Amino acid sequence: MSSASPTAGFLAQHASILVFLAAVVGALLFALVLWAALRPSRHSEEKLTTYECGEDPVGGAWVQFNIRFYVFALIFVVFDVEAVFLLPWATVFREIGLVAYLEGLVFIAILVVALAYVWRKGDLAWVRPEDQA
Amino acid sequence: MDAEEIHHLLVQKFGDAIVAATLDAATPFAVVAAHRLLEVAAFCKHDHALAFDNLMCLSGVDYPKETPPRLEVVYHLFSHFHFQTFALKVHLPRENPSVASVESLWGVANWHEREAWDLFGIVFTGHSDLRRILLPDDWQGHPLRKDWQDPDYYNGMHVKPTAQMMDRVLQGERIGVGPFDFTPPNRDLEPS
Amino acid sequence: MTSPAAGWARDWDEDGLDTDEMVINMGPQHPATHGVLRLELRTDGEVVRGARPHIGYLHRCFEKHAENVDYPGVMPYADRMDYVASMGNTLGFALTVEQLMGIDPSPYVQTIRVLMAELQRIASHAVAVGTYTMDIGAFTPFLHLLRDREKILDLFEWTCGARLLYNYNWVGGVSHDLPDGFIRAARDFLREFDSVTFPELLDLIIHNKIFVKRLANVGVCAPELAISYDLTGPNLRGSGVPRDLRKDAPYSSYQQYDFDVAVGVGQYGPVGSCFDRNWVRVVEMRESSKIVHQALDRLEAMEKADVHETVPKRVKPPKGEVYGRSEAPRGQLGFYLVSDGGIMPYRLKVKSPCFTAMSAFHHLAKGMMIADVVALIGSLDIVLGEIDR
Amino acid sequence: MSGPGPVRGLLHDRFEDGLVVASADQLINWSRKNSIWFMTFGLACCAIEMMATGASRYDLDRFGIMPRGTPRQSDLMIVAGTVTLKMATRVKRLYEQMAEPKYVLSMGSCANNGGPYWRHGYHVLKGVDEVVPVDVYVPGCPPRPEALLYGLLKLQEKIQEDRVLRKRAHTVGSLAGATLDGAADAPRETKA
Repeated sequence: MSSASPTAGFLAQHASILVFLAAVVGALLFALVLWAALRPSRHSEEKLTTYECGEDPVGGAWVQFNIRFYVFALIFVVFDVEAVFLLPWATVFREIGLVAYLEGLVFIAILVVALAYVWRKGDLAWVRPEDQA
Repeated sequence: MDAEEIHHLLVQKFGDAIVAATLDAATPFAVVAAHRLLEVAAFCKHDHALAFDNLMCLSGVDYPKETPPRLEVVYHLFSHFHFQTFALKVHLPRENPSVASVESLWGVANWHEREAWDLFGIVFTGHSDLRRILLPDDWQGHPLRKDWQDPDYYNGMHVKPTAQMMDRVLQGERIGVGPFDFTPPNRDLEPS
Repeated sequence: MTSPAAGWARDWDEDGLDTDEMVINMGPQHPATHGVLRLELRTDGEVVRGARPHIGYLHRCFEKHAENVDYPGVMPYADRMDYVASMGNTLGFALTVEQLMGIDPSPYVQTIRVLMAELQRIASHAVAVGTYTMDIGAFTPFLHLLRDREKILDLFEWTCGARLLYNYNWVGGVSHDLPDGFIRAARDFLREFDSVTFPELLDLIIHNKIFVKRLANVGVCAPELAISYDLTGPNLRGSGVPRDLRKDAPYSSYQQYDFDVAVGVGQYGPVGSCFDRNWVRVVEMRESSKIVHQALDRLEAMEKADVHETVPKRVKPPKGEVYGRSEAPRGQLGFYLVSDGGIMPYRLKVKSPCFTAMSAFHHLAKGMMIADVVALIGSLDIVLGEIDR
Repeated sequence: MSGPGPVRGLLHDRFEDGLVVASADQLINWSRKNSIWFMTFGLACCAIEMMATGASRYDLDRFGIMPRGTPRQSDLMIVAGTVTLKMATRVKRLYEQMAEPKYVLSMGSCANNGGPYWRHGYHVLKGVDEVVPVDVYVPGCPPRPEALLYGLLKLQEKIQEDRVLRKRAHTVGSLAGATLDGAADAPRETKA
């Protein structure tokens, strides 16, 4: 790392990312604001009714869903977080030597065991066979 | 087996329940007493010689001018096994007609009977879910009866045919006489 | 197969937690319901516990019109019942009235009627399979099949001036004779259909792995259920019952043509699945092209006759009643005609094959997933104009 | 359910005529004109012709016209087919649920005025303009794909003429909510 004050190099290194972010946010805001100003809006209660193919919705949507859908969400979060940890590791694992590489593999192995457990327990089936009948 | 044998078999089994029959018509049929219909239909289905396992068509027909005025329900039966067809008819009075439902014998009768109830007003006793099938649920009257009059409005919309352009002109309405406004629909009126 | 973990002790009993069922409307305006059909689905998560079809959104009072319009006037309304295959409707109605009046059209007219009915069957099945693949998710077959269907519509338009609703079959004859050069144009279409379109359709869509796996054991309909609910046509033949009116009770000289009846064999799963019904429709397209080939040969051998020869000046059938049946592309179309000797039918009841197919819907849809309900509707190939009449 | 309110928008209907505003209007209208998304609202035979128009021979995509499933994402409602009385309330609700600016194209003589079902159709709505304000009527039964394309081009001309930023003197039809307040409930008479 250069001996100059850390902030000088910092901005230079990350200038491209900042410009990119600014461009993206700018374009987005420009588009939204322009159309918010231009589009006509016309309020009517019937427009706010829920669209259900032209029919009156029967019963509410806030119902007690089957519990296994919640289990699905948990499984997704687990493997999503795993991906978050693996990405920075994957970008630098060549420089950080063999030990770090093996640690990464151990991390993955643990999660493979978790996947096998969930698979065997049958929580991955979207529709349980006994519900099908 | 052709129509005569089927008719003979039915008369032999049910005697007076078979009121009349016309066997020389393009599609021969036998008229059955309304209160004994379910037995005759069950016999037609389960008997091995007849084996009418398929109800092709169930239709209501309105005869106001016959003496006595009647509503008819016609069952066209078909047998996949013997590949033969026959028709049963039932005569019903025009005021609150009702007959036993044959839904237990042929599943398709459920919808056919709902349609006969919807368009003719024939009540099928023992039907699992007798609702209107084609018309909206809050519709008054049974349109396919011969004495049906179109209502003027159905919740705010014209039912009777609206006046034709011709009639409105004859009543003095000025249609298509001009002066016509040629400016495109929304250009400003002052010369810009 | 039961889930392997079934044996493990479950700490909580999944069924102990009561789950509510949600009522979803697959309503009149829905891309997958092939028209204005409303399905009230009671679903538990993804599985449909109960389905209640609501029809009547396109009830156009055909039977009331039939009682107030004379016989030739009823023909355009018959066209508009099953608007995807209108040649089939008008042929059925014309045959019914001819049976009552005892008219027997000339062999030339009968051959033209068979030719037109079979071309219409190819066009109708092309729309059926095209929209079905679009329901399942593949968009390009829809474009290919509709492009080929346009060629058939050109032939119809050349003959009788209309693309979709033709008023072509009159009582006792047909409205226009075939223009000269029609036979050569029809042969060109058939050559291209047999050599390119049909093999392509079979390889790319019907035996396509995704298509097979998606449909193989979905919506299985047992033959007894099919007969009890009076499914007819491709829906019945898909369940393995070889019943085809063109073979069993030939009308309009169908007995002179040799073609075989396509019956579902369930090569990828149980007989009577969505795949079988669709497969029967596709094989029927090839059978129809075989019939058209023979009809064209027969027409070339025949010398031209006047198509209005047996068309009566005033259609007044004698007093009486008749139930005429014919094999429309969607199934067995029945016309129960009661005549009181006047120029207007006294009562005309239409038994529509899609109406009865739809009446079996709540049986077939129980226990299905919502996505498979869409596959089931497509495989029954319903047209709402015919259901609601 | 109270009727739709007045049309409001930040820059909408604010400016006097001028070069900048007029060219801005042209740009906005040009972009709206070439990206009409119609709601797949096939009712009857016209739906099959609408499908054929959308397919490869009479392609709609070259005009930027693309089918959408829900009213939320569509600007145009093509009423293709016979509107029955049971369906009419749904048509009204679907029209209300569409986002502004919204247009209606009535395809086929059934949607225009009841068509062949006008005289004896007790369940047929005599013209969709009894429930929704219509911008373009396409005659025919069913109209040929070329006729539908011509109707869509006419609609594009109408959109091109719209006044988005410029003050709106008086306009007719349902252009971008241009209908005067409350007219959507009684679309028959369009006030001068």
